[in-house]
Amino acid sequence: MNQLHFPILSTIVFLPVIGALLVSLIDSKKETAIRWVTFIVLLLDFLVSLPLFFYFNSSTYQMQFVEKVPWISSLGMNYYLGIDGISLFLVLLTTFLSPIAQLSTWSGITQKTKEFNIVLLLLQTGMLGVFVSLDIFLFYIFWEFQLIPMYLMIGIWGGPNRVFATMKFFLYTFFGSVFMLVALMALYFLHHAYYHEYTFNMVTLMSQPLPANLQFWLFIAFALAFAIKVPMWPFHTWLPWAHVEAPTAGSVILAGILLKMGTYGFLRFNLPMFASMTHQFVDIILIISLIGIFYGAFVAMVQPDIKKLVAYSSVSHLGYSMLGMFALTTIGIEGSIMQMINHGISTGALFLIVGIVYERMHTRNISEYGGLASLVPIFSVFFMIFTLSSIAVPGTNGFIGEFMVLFGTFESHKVFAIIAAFGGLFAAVYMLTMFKRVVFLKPLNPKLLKLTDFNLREWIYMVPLVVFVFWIGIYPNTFLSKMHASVNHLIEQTKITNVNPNLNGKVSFDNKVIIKKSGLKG
Amino acid sequence: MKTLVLLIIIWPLIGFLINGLFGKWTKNYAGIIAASALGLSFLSAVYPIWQVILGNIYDYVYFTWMPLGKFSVPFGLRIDSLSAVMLFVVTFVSWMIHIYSNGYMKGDPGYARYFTYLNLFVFSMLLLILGDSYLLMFVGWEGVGLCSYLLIGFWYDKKTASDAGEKAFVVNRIGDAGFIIGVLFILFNFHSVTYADVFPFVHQVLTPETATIIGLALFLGAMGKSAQFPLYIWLTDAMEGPTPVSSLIHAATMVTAGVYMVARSNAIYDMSPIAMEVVASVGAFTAFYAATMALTHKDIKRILAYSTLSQLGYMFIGVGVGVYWAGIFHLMTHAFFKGLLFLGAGAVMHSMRGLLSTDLMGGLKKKMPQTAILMVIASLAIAGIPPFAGFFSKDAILAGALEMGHPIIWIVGEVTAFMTAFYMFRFVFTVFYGEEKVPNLYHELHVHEAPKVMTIPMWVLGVLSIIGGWVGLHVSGEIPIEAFIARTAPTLEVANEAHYSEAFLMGFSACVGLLGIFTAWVIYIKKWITAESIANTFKPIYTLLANTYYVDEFVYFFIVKPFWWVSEFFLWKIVDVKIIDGGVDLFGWISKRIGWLFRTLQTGFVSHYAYWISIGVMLLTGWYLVRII
Amino acid sequence: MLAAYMFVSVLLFAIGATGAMIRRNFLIVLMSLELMINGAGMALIVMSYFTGNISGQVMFLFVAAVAASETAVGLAIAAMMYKNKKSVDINDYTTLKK
Amino acid sequence: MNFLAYYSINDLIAIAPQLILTIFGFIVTLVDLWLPKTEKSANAFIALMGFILAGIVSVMMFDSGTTSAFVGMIVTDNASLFIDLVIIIAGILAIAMSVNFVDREDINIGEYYSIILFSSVAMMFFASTYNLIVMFISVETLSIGMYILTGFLKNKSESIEAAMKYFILGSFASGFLVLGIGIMYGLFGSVDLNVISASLTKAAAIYKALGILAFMLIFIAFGFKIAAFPFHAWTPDVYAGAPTPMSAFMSVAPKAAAILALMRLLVVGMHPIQIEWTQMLWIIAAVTMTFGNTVALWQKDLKRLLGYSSISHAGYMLVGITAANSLGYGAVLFYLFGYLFMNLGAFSVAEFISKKGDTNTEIANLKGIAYKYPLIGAAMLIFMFSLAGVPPTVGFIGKYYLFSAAVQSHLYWLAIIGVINSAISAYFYLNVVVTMYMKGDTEGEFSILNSGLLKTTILIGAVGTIIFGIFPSYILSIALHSIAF
Amino acid sequence: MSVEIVVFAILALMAVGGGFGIIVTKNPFRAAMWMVLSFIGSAGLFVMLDAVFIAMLQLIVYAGAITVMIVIAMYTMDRLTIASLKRFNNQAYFGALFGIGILLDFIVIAAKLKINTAQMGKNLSIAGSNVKAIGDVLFKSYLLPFEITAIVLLIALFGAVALTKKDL
Repeated sequence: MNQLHFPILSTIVFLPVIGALLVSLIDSKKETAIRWVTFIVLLLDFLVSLPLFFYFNSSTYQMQFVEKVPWISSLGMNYYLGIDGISLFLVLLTTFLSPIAQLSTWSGITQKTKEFNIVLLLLQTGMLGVFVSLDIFLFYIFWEFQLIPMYLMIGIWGGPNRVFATMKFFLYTFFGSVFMLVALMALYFLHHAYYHEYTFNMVTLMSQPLPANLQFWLFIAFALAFAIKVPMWPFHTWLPWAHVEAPTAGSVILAGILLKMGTYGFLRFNLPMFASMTHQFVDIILIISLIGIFYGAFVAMVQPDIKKLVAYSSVSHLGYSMLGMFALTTIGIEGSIMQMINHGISTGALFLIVGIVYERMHTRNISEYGGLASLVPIFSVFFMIFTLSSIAVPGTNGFIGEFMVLFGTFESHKVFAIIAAFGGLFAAVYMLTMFKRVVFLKPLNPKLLKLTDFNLREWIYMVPLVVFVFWIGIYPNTFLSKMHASVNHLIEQTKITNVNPNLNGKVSFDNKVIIKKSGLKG
Repeated sequence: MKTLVLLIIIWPLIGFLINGLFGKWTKNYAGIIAASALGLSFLSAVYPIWQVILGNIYDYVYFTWMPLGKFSVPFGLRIDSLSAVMLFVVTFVSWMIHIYSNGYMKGDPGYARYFTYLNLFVFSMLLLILGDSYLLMFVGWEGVGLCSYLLIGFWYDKKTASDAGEKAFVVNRIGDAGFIIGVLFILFNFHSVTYADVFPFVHQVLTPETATIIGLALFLGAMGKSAQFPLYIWLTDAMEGPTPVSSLIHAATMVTAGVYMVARSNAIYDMSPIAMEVVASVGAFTAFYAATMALTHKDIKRILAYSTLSQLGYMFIGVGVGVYWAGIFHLMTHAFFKGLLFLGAGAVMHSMRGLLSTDLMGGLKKKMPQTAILMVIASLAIAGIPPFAGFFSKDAILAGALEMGHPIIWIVGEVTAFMTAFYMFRFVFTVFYGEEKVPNLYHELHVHEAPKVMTIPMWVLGVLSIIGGWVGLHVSGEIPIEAFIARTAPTLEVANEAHYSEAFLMGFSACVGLLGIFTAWVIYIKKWITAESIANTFKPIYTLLANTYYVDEFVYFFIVKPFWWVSEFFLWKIVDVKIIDGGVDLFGWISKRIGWLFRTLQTGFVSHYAYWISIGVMLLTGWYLVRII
Repeated sequence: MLAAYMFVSVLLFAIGATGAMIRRNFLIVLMSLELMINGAGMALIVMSYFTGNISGQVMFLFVAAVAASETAVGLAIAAMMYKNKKSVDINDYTTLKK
Repeated sequence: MNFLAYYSINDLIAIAPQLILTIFGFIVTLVDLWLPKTEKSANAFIALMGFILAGIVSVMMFDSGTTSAFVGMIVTDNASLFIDLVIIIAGILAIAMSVNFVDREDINIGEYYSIILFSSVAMMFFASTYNLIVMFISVETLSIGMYILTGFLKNKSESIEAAMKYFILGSFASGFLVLGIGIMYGLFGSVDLNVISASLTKAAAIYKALGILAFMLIFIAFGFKIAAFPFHAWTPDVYAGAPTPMSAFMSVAPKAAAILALMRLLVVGMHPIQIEWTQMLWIIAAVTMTFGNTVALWQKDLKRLLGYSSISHAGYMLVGITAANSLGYGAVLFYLFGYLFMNLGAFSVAEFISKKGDTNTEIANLKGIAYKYPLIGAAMLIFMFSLAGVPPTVGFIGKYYLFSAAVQSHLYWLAIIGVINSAISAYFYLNVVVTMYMKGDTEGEFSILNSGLLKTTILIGAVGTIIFGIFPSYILSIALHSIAF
Repeated sequence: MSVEIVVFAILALMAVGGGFGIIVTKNPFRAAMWMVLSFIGSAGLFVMLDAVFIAMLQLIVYAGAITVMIVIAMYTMDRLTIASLKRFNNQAYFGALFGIGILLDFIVIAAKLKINTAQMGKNLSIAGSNVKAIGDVLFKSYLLPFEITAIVLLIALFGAVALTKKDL
């Protein structure tokens, strides 16, 4: 049901595309005009997305702000948008982070600014599309589409060996999601075999799960695609490359939002649709997430390059999120969503910080820094706040997410929670050693002397992030209250495991049916 | 009343915000703002403490902090007898130290920043004490750890200071992990973390095994925070921070948080004798172990640090054995005299322009008479000489240990008491009495008495370290402090409580203290047996003690170095780059290799293409030829 | 008798095919291709005779016409090759490879 | 015997598009005699008019039910009209591409356009007949047309080499076709696929086995035409050697006609032996895809790369046919429609950067083109992503339907191989994008074939790829409806 | 009966021998001669198969026109160069191997071939004339291929002229 009776989701998703067209008309010489127009469009997008939060009815788990238009009716595809408790905050995170990321590029990106801003706007559309689409085909289209702008962003405005990084990034994710495509098709036909209806509608697919023996390969294919995106432990090697080579705005969005698509995918596909298989895979995924937490922390400790360090830290943070999710408890999943949002804010902010310093110093390895506290005090204070939030010091947003994840996991798997509790320790180790070597100690490197502190623009995009760090830290209820209904419903769905529809399990496809029945139910 | 309780916390927070945000403008008034914030907080604490003494308990909930599915964690403050004592100690001693710091830190470039951190520290410490749930205690717990990290590494351009700060935070984090696990167990079993919902139902909900697990987990947190045996390595390095910080954080308040936590969760500990045993024995061992190291050290602050370690050991013996009130009582008195000792050491350092090693000092009595007298009072208190505060609290603990059936711990306690007395007076004699070791050093440094602003708080603490103990005297049949604290933390009922005469115990520990002073007097004043002769008779032991059992080196080479090496060469270079990344690139390589093989088909010769067509023909027809043969 | 005739036509076809594959001279290849199609055409005629249905011969007509036009184009290509590299050896033309 | 008893006017109407093109072929040849050497491009516009007229007629004839003409030789049903449309659009775009190209290479003679027209006629006949002999003749006609067009750049040795190779291998393969037709005619007494299919269903085992063998021989020529694995070897050399507009035309139009003819042969003719040909096609499709994609990884020249990519796309289409269900056949038709825009667009960009003598089409020359000619760069980006099968493009939608058809008939492994192949293909397609965007700007001036018509083809290609990528439902429903057989 | 077999054997030998001669001789002129011999042989076989008109066509079109066309083309080239070319290309043994492979395949097919020879030899000519039968069928049901063949010849004509025309 669409409370606002106004296609708000479509406007949010396609406003950036209009913006991109607008920007493409501006002459590429007028860079400030381009930057202003893009920023205003993205800001507008954020303002338009605010009513989603206020009009959101947190009592029901039904999809809200729904828009459904038949797209390819002959195969049961509809242009079907909608959000619920789970995807609400991811949409808000996207619309919130993008204007900030754009603002950070005003001095960072100097050549080909017009193309950059167009790519950034298209990326925004791609990401929003993933979070709001409820038709799995539409989901897949947006899922792949957002790869292109990110690919171009890393490839064109990236660091020295950006081509290798961007190719690895694109191919790795594309390879994973291509298996998801086959699984999607199999799901489409298997669902028809059992429920005699050709549909891509996520909600119906969730409510009518398949018999357990069929779910095995589907689960693995979807899990592979999402694990690469999260990135879970063995599939993470593209992340450091992509982060090191991406421009600041690219890293912010990559860490802030793109990684969340993996976890969101698990929440939308693997948990509800393949519930019985989820239960069998819980232990394996928990172990992998644990490895991810500790592995990410250990390898982050020894990184010479700040960006790589923060990249491996996201592997560790998202390990927590996956841990909470596959504990299959309400608090665990809510904690996992909170962890996603917190990781978006704190790691996004850390990348902005690194970006600010990189813009002035053009180097990222830690050994060249030192003693920033005495040179740029305000920068160091902000840097400290975000370090604390990423170490999950209570009072900041990190703690809320981590504690809920730990408790959620504790409820179902005590041993894993206890091991994970020690993860926070290693997070402190790598973040603080890096923080010490960059901010404390004496400023030995002469080049550091010409560092300038925050200018007005940097203030503007840093303050909201700090506000959210403490707002979630101190009063997380505003966010958690919106999630309860949807998360509880998701837990109910993961409980339906023994499904035996009327058919005797023998899968039969009748080939000719698509053509004869022209009016397919969407 | 509700807002008054909240005010206690808000004052330091306001102080923190003013100094933090407007640090540039409140350049030299920062000290005054911070001190006055603390003063106001103490004043607003007096009335509630008085009410609590009169017998009522206050427990207010302000808002729900974190909704956890079915139940939620409220943000609430609670003052009962236990937290009242802590509240008094923390607010009063911090107030004194704030005043003292005004003098000590004058002229330091980070003046405003110092007071911001100090106020934040007090805010988190108050949160820790007044929080009405384990989670809020944990918030304070980590907040305090954070502030100690900031304050230790205050002079951040010194590499040793930043390393020490970081080491402190990391070791605390190990403890915090244990604490979190304890909190998880509590939350899981009791469905809530607030004390009001946990302690009354301990018996119905918990089995002894879970109680032990919770107890041990929480104790791991306590060990991290209060620097007990394995996790004590950060405290000695924490001396890198400014001395008032050491006195406030690493003597009076933060390190005692562990003791308060164990006392607070006495209901749980009562359920598991094993946990109690562990706490007591670790406390005893730390006390003895730290005392041995203090014997040989030269640096004033290091000696005081080791003495703090050993006194903390005592407190854990107290709470571990079951006499919670004794542990808390010793905590209070220790806050007074140890705070004073550190302030004194700070005064000495301040006038000696930062020189710390004892063999440069001698006969300071002449130059700094007031500090000398105060230091003597504090040393007497810590040594456990009757009229002074230390005696009553330490004796209560040792008596408790004996009565509760822990004779070994009692013996270790007594031996440590002897050693404490010895090293304290070794310090006093070498520094203040005797002649000037380095001719006219004092003259060059024109050493002089500490300014007024530093001596007044020292005098106040001096008075308190004398009268502080009297609260432990038998008055009208029962010890006031024991009754007061026992309201929330009743002493453990032990079946065969052995009764020894009060007088015998008191007398014995007093003699031990005097014996210690006498031996110090013999060696350092009379020099009948010089320290050097003892040193080379027990050469191996001396060197072992001198460099603290090589623990730091051990930790560095056997834990830190291999850790870094494994994660750098094995995890990163091999596993990440070679195995996983290699595995991924393998796909690329395979497809290229297949492409290379196929590529050789395209030789450019028409005839070869024709061959391929005929091969295709032969395959297609051959495959189905079988059917017609 | 059918087998005998079919043997001849298949033999002609195979010889033409082998010739096209092994010879270097484009003209000889042309002729062997011609022979191949002729063999296949013969098969058509044989089939039309043994099944007693005239359309096989009509089809041969079309095959012959196509073969002729193919040869014409082949010779045009041969002329071009000769003009370009003064040689009609197909192994001289292998620049397009890999 | 009255001649008219057999034929009437509606036979002619049934082959109206072919007739129009033939007439225009003659017009072009005649007009060319009067045109002075300088205004030879008038031929092009006449040819364009012919194609457009034929296009309009075939669209009008749509949905008028299947009419068989010439005593069952020709069947103009929706499918053949659909493919006629594809051929016509390919023809239009090819001619638009070659107007300036021909001028630059000074091969600007009337025959160029008339041969294109005549071979398009042949392709239309090839695609709309159930009679084997008509298939043979139309295959040979279009092949001869293609040999000539490949060799049109007389003084370029690669073009001659390509023509020579194409000629020898083409006639070699058509030899097998004639033999196959002969045996099939012998076994079942007729060359009409419906009759063959009827007699095959009730034939004895030995006849069936022999029928399979005859079919295999016939398949060789089809395999050669669509560049399936064992018979693909000519494609890269011919596409690299031939003049770019012609390799573009060749990569779409004859392949489309061959695929529809193959579908008619398999679905209608060889229905009784479906199991055998599905097995065979399964293997050929898998190997063709893998071959096309893996070898393309090594290519340096854009035209050769597109040659290998057309092999791999033939593989994808074979997957659709192997699925042997109506969704699969519809998907193949849709894919051909989509492939038309992608491939012609990509070839036109290749022509855009080529120098006189049709050389210099290496991928390296694309370096930094995106910043000098942003629209051309963006168009090439769209083509590359579409060929790789990345969404919002028609390539993705086409591949999606093909593989979902395979999944529908339980060919999971084939779909997985196909999907892995499109992942591998992403590498070399994106390599082109990398050279365009990410290797920095070029210093010197670009040597480009500056022609308005060429730019319009690129634009049409890009717009078509995006539009049919986002709104494929109309074309898809037409494609699905036209699979009546 | 035996006479027929003898004649068949001679003609078959001529056809196959001619074919073999083409692929073996070094000099293309002599190969053209062998081709003529082969075509004459196959024309003879056609006569035996009651396809008189086709035999005539074979003789005129194949033996006459095509061979003459090839020879004329050869004359335009320098006789020595085209004669001196090496005979087989490299790895020719592969070619021979595959040629024999194909031969074996097809011989098996030819041997096992079974067709209903109920109507053998009948209705190949109306009122005694083979041409009339062909003409009747050609213009009754095979009119369309007839037209397309016209287009084939046309394209071949235009193409050959376009490719070899000197001045464009």
